[in-house]
Amino acid sequence: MPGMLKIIFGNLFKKRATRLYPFEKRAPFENARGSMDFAHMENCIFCNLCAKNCPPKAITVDRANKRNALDPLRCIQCGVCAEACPKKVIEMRGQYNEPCYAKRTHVAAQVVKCAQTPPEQK
Amino acid sequence: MGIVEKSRLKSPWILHYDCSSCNGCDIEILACLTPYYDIERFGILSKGNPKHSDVLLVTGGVNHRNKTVLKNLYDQMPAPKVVIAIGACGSTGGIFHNCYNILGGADKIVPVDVYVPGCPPRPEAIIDGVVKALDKLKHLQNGTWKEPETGPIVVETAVGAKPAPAAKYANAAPAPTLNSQPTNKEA
Amino acid sequence: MQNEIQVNSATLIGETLKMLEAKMRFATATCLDIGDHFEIIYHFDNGNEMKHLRLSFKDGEEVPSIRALYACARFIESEIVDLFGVKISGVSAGLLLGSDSPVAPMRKSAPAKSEVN
Amino acid sequence: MVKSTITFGPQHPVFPEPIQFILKVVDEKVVLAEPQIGYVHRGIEKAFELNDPKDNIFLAERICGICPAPHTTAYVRGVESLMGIEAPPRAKYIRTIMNELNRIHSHILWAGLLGDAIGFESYFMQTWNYREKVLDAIEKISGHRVTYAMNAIGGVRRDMTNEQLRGLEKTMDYVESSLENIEDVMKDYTIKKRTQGIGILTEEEARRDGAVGPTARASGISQDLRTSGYDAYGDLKFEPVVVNNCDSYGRFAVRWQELKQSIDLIRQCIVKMPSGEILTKSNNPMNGEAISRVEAPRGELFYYIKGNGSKKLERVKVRTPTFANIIPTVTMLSKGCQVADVSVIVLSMDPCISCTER
Repeated sequence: MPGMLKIIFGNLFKKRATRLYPFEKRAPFENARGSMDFAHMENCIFCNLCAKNCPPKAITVDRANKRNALDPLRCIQCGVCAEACPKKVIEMRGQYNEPCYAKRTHVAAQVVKCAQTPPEQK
Repeated sequence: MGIVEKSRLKSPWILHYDCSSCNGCDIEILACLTPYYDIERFGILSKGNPKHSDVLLVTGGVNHRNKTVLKNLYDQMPAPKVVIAIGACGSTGGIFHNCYNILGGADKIVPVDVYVPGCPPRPEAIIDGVVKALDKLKHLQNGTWKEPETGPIVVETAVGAKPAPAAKYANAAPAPTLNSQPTNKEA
Repeated sequence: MQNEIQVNSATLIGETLKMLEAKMRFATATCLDIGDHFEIIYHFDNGNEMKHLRLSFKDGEEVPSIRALYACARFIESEIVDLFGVKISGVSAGLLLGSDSPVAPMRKSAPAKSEVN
Repeated sequence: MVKSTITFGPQHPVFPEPIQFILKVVDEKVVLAEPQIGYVHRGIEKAFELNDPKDNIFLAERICGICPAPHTTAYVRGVESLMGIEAPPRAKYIRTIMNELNRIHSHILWAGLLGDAIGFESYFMQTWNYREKVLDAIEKISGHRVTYAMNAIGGVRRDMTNEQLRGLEKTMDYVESSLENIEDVMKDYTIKKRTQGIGILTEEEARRDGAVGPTARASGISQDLRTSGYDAYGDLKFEPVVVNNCDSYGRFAVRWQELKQSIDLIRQCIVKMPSGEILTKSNNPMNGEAISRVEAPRGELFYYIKGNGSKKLERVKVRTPTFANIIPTVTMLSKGCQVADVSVIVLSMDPCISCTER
């Protein structure tokens, strides 16, 4: 009982334990594995190593159309694709993917364009 | 909006059912209740009784034995209800996609409103998911719900040009690269 | 493996009794599907070393149960019956699999689920 | 005497996981308990045979989300012994640290769940508060709170920096001092009333039913696989925790002392941490049979792995600690306990159903 009293009085004067999540967002730790991202898509050579090594088979590589697709709901954030990638196209971000209403795949495509035009965003 | 509708949004009660998850997601849901995340701040209470609950959290892929249990629980819940599939397995079957006893995600049995990605998702993501589900519930009650888009999100990178720096995916959080990320100095 | 003894359906109970007398703990049993026949390896442990009994039998042959000697064999044996569809006397299926699940899914001949769902 | 049947589960507020106990009850006394499992069965053992052995590490990790470290350690140790290679010393120490951190968070989690089942809500809140610090330490090292993905065949995937080691030492100091704060709970009258003499499993019964882990050690059986000295445990000094209470209180006490032991083991690892490589690469064929056993937080984890020289494994058998502990629990339940004590007794063996059914 005296031990518990110590905790009760301690809690009155200590900083609060709760992280006020939606209002105060905590930055992810260094090298945290939150989600994967085709960050440097311009370097991709479509070698299929990421898709081959992916344990849940969440990545599909379309070499003909120069497109990589990721099913973010199937991804388990293991980071194997980032390790396997010979051109370091894939990066692990600390930030996690946001919840969504519908299943949508993330497609990263290479398009040949004039160097000055900024890439189109949808 | 009547008082019942309003209170439902202000204090949703949650029912959690573990289909065949690995426990990771279940423990993260429990972690939401603890002082660190404390979802009771938002009036969200975890209840064991389906007849009192408004939100059903499903973790893990559905298997042949518990599909009837999940259907039963869903049917017992009172009418305006939302279902949240937690984690990779709850959404699609995840890493268990080639296990013989797994049918797939929870949407094979019950209609799923919100998918929370991650294996397992962090408690923050689960809170986000519940908030998103409540948003949908609000729109459903007001009759202003619009069906979400289902097509793929395409990000095009011009070869030879500099890539676009800011948010890459339309519905994703701003994407800081690993180098520019603020690191956490908390103990 | 080390400390391995080959047994058949007739000598299994006798060898298990020796293990019981030596105060060995029954760790688990592993069933293997080797093409033309099945094998069940019974693993025993006494804290320092493990001993194994390897039982070989044909498909369809009924093998004796060691539940009477080791009570903890109950779930282990019913799991084997469930997943491999072999016959162990006095053990019925239905521990892990539901009524709609595939039958004897761990056999090599059982169809492997390769499609991505 | 009217015998009535109560079904306990599969969806029950006390357990986060589905398990069903069919209880035969006379008045308030349980006379027979029959467990029903299979609600979480996925068929992972078959998937082990279909996948690439490297992918299987992530599959093994997801057999149980509470103890991913021992599962992957047991799997990669089995595959390593088939290949005839050994992890470098530094990798072994990192594995040991991850295993012990896993044990700390698992035991704190269990203590909180027990408090919740007893109705001691503030204890649940306090313990889980401390557990978050351990999870933060794990996330700093491995990059994720729950699934570490640290082990690889032949070593570990991530190295630990000196900074991380120092941070870990600080976390251990914090966890130790906070656990001392709530140690008085063990002497509390209500806790003793709810756990002492409840769920008795004598030493003889524990041997007969094949109990493992803290359940066996609380019944006076000195059985701890870490004494066999796998990974870095051979270099560390520790004694298995054994008590003779044979009841739920004994199992509480064993886990409480193991928490302190694990903190001590991590400190020893930090001091003795060798330098060098963290991964041995090898392309040897996987041939033959191997048995790999690891002491998980819940007890002995057993992997039987058979390879046939090809690129895929022929058979992987997993026997998890809870699977071995279910029969002892049935023995405890069938001794005439009260219906109100069922949840305490089932929780006292620390059930992990997703492990059990795979």
